Amino acid sequence: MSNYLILATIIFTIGAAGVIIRKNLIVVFMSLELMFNSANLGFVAVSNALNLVSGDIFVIFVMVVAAAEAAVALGIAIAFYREKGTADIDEASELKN
Amino acid sequence: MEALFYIFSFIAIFSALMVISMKNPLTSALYLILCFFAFSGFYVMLDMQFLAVMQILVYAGAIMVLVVLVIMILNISKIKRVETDFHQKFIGILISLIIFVEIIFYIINGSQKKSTGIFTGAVIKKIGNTQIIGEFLFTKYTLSFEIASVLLFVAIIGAYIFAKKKF
Amino acid sequence: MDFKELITWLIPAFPLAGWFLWGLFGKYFKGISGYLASAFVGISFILSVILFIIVAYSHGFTDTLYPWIHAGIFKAGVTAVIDRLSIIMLVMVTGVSTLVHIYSIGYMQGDKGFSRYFSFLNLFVFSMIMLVISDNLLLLYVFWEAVGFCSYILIGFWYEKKSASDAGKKAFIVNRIGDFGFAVGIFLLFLTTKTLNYQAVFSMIPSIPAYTVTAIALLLFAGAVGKSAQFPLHVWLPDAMEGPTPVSALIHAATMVTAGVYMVARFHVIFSYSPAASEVVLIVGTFTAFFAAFIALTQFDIKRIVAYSTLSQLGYMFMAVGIGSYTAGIFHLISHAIFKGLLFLTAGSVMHGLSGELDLRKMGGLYKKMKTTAITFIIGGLALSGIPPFSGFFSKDAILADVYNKGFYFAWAVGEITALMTAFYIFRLIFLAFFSESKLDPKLHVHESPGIMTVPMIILALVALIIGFLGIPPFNDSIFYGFLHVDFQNAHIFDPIANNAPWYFLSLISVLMGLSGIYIAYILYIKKAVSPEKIKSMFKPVYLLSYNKVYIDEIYDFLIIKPLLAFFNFLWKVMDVKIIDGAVNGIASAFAGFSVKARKMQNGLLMSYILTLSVGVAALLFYYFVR
Amino acid sequence: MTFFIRYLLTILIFFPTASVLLLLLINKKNEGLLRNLSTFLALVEFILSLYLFVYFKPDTYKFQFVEKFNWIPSFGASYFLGIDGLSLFLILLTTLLTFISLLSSYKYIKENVKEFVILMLLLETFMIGTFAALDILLFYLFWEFMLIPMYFIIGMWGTGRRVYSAVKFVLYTLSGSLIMLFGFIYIFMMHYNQTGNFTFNLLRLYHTHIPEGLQILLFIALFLGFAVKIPLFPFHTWLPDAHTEAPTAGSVILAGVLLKFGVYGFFRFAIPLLPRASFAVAPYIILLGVIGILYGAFVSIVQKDLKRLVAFSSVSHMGFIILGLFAMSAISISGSIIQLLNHGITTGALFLFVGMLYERMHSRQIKDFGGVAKKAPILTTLFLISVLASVGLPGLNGFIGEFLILIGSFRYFPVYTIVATSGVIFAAVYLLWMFQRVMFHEITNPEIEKFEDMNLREIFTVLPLIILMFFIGFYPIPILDRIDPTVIHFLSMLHHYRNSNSIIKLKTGLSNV
Repeated sequence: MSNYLILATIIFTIGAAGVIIRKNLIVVFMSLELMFNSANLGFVAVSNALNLVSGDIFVIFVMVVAAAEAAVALGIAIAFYREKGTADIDEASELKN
Repeated sequence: MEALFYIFSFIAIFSALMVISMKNPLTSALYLILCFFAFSGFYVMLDMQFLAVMQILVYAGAIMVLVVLVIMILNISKIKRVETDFHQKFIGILISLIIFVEIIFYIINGSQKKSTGIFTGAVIKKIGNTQIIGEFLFTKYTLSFEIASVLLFVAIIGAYIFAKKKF
Repeated sequence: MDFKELITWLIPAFPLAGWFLWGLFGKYFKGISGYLASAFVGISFILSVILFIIVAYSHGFTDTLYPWIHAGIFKAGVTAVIDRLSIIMLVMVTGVSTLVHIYSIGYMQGDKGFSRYFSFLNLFVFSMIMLVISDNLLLLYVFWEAVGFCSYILIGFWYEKKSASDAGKKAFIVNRIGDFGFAVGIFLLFLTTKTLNYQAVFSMIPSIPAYTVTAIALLLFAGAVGKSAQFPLHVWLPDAMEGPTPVSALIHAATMVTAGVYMVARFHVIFSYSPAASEVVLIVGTFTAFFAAFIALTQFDIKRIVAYSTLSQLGYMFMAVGIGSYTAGIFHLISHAIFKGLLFLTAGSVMHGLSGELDLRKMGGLYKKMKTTAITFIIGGLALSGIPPFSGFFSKDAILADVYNKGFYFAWAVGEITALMTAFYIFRLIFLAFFSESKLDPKLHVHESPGIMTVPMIILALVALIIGFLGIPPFNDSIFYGFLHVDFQNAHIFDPIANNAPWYFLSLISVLMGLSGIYIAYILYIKKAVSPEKIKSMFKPVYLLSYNKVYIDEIYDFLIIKPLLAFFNFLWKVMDVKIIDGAVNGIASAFAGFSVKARKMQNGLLMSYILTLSVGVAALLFYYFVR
Repeated sequence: MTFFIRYLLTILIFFPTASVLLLLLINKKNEGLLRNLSTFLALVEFILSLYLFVYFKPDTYKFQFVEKFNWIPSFGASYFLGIDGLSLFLILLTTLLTFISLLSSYKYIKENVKEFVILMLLLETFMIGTFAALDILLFYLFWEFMLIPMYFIIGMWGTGRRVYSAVKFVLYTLSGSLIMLFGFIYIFMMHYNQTGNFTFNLLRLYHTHIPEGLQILLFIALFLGFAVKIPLFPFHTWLPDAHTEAPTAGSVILAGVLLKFGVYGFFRFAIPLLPRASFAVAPYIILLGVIGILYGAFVSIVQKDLKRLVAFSSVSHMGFIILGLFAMSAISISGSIIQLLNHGITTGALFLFVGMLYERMHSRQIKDFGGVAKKAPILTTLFLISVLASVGLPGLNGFIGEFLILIGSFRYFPVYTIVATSGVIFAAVYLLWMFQRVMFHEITNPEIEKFEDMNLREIFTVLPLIILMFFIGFYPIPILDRIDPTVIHFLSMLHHYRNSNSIIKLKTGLSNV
């Protein structure tokens, strides 16, 4: 099991690094998906080791949320691009004012 | 089995790294799809074929298609490149590494729980993982299931409103 | 409720009803309210006389109307005590009040606050009656303050005049200072005896340590000092002359200011168990007697002269109660109430005749124009000077003789000198106002007062003429003494050390002092053998000191009022606004400043948020790890 | 009828809320109807509250009109109401003052009438709820809710720097009460640790055993919440601002009822929950109270603004109440409770009069007045009565309270009591001086010539208060009788702890924390 967990951690870290260092909205979004997936992997692995299925059920819900999130996030991305003409998330500084 | 795990691991890690390091988002997206395939391989190895299928259908099929579509619509490869300064890259990687080390520490130091469930690999294989998940979803987790569907519905409307030309 | 108790409560009930009626429906009564008010007080007077007869032929009693307060162990009821002391006071108060009420009808004729005036005058009579008959210290304190309030409102009756409303306020506040001591005395008394009822308190006094009794007595005496305008709280009384003259006659001569004396006499048990406190009473009384007479020597305002003489006479009364001659003190209180009331009423009549003129330097020769007033004034003056057979002679002499016989020779000497000064200043007033050549404004139409004013004056003059005979045979064998002494048997100390001088000798000295005072005034102001101006310049500093009332008001203003006001302003402007509120607002603005700094962190860049988020995650994980 | 009596408290609490629902239906433009109806409903509420007085049994210390329902059973919160002698009269005061302040606002409030009357009635619900609640959580809920309508009343209908004042008021009280909430929850948790039951029931929390050092810390926490409300000396600076800027009705409610909650909190919560600490810190709190008495009086003397003067006089009067409460003798506590009512009545009346002067002259500066007595004899007379009640003239209500407080406190704190007594002198100074400058003298300001005397509505506004002043002054027995059992019981809960009253205990207690 710990192999799977270490693998999940690696993927998670890569995803996190991507979220932090990339500025392209789409890539940030994809990095987030990576992190989701690593978490899913962790759930499934633990669930398997403990002979449970609740982890697997949870993964399904995560997928649902991810799908919903994808729909909304990409909608936002389109709107954002239309507004700013770029995908650089540093341009999204409305919160400051 | 072991060998298969390592191969898939390599594919997953490699493609993940490529996702975050490719300049062109389209390339990143393709590598991400590869990564998802590797993940579905893991699910198969963990006796969850249903999840593996779902992984490919939902992630690789639906979400990534959507992403690629958006990239195409926006024609992102042509627009101005956005670069991250070194400063931020350095800090990002450092923090990621710290988090990584910490999580690994937990995994190694954590005591493993005794398995308490009844769904061993043999049981799952006997009943079939799809049936087990289905039974759970429609008995114990019915409410969550319904809420999830509402959430999806809301997300559809939301996406439509966001992507509309004029608010 | 049997007959005498019914009467007891009816006596205050009538003035109280009067207060309500004229106060609320004054404008419907118009001019009648004065007559009705007089009638109400008159009924109280008649009832008092009936009660007096009942008590004189039986014995005193107490009666509770209703329980007033009880909280924990503290209980007080609205209870009256009727004994010989209170019934004498009651007859005096209601009698003088009736006359003053009748007089006021003439004096206040046409004033637009006519009903208001009688309303408050009735309230005063009610309060004073209750003060006299109250049976516990709390009730006494209540009406002690209530008469102070009436005094406040009546002094400031003509409220448009700044000086009048100032004087009213001053009276109230100075009285409050005295009452502060009084209140603390009550607290201390309650702490030691657990009760405020007179009889219960008195029965416990002998078992209380002497220093506690002294402390209680001195604190109670502080109240008396305020109310009876003794030095150093005397400053309000001369100013109180801003009020209508009948008010001065009733409140600031006959009744309210004597409440202090009454109170000391009422608490004779407490005072007689504390020689030290009694001596303080004696010293304050003696000093005030002399001091006030000294100021009165050079004043030109007739009401103020009479006011200072009131202070001086109150000083005599305190001398009496200070040495334990309570009957003599009360006797002088009664006779003083009569002749001083008379003097004020006649002074008011002079004012009335001269359209409000008070300055002696603008009078003279009034005798021919207002004979009744002049004669009654002279009777009052003679009584004040202690010339036999007028009442003042008997009462003042009783005091001075007792002072001498109990061995306080210095106080006696001061008293005799004061008697001389008293005779001088009152006859200076009489001569300047009524006899010397006229300095009146010729345009002024001088007229004698109407009958409704002169009749009370004549009645008072007659009473002043005859009441002194209650004091015969002299001193401790008199009718009055025999009647009242019953109430003072619990008094503890101060037996005469030796009867070392025969009464006729002492009386002779007093009479001589009085006559020589009159004679000096006669030389100076009628014969003009010596010009007053010459004497004035001879004793310039002393004259100025007396003329400026020993600068007491100025000293208080400079030493107390001004620094206090500055201090209060400092408290408000610096302490409150700057320091306390400044601290609060400072904390607020510190937060605001911090927030301005903290806002910089919110640069709106999503990347930096994510970065911060991940730092937080790392830190959190680290914390759990360390734990 | 029995049903009515049984649920009387609930009815009283929610009748104003129901009235609000009714008022919501009325058109905003219809201001006359809104005013009349709301005033009428407040009057009905007052009459309902009189039933409390009628059916209150004066010979028992137990809580009466008790209602108890589960509210959040999982952590022991319940809808638990009940009143004793203290809360009975405070509720009566609340309903009376709400009615009066609504009646007084006919002319003063010109805009947003609907919002105003609704907020006032909501405020009434919360105030009565706070007085009736015996469940700490319920109490806290009502306590905080009170701030909301008050904030809007000051902020929307105030004058001058009204928003500043409103925000200051809310922040001040809120920061105090958050610390207080912490204290409550700590006690709640201690009780849980000792008994294993979650309960917010006050009567059961009384039995929580808390070590002395901790008691002192918790007492400080509760103290901050209550002291700000009272307000005790260094925490008072919100009061002059809030009072000065609030509309008349706001000032009346603020002075008449809201300030009472601090004292009520001490009486109901802080002292019985933490008796040892109360005795240990009582001298210090009394010191603050006595400073407040003199300080309030001193600062009042030099005020130039009428309302600010009355506000500072509140600080002075509340000092007396604190002195009486913490002296912990039966007499002084009875006096404090009487004085609580008196302060509501008297200061309420004073604010009403200042409001009337302001309505006529549009100024609160003392120097703008002078000679009003000539033009408005009725106003002068009634104002004088209120001023004298505030001065503590015997025969009026203020005297009874002050005298009982002082004579009761003298036994335990003689020096403080003497100092406090001198405050009575200064009360006379500032109030009479103010009265003289406003009412007497010649008329100098030509605007005074147009001054109108009180109309019938205004007379009816203040008349109940004036009558109460005389009534309490001459015949306080009906009130004292009902307070007495409560006070005796209160002291009997505490009397074991009286001997632990010393400074040394405080020091050792703190070092043991």
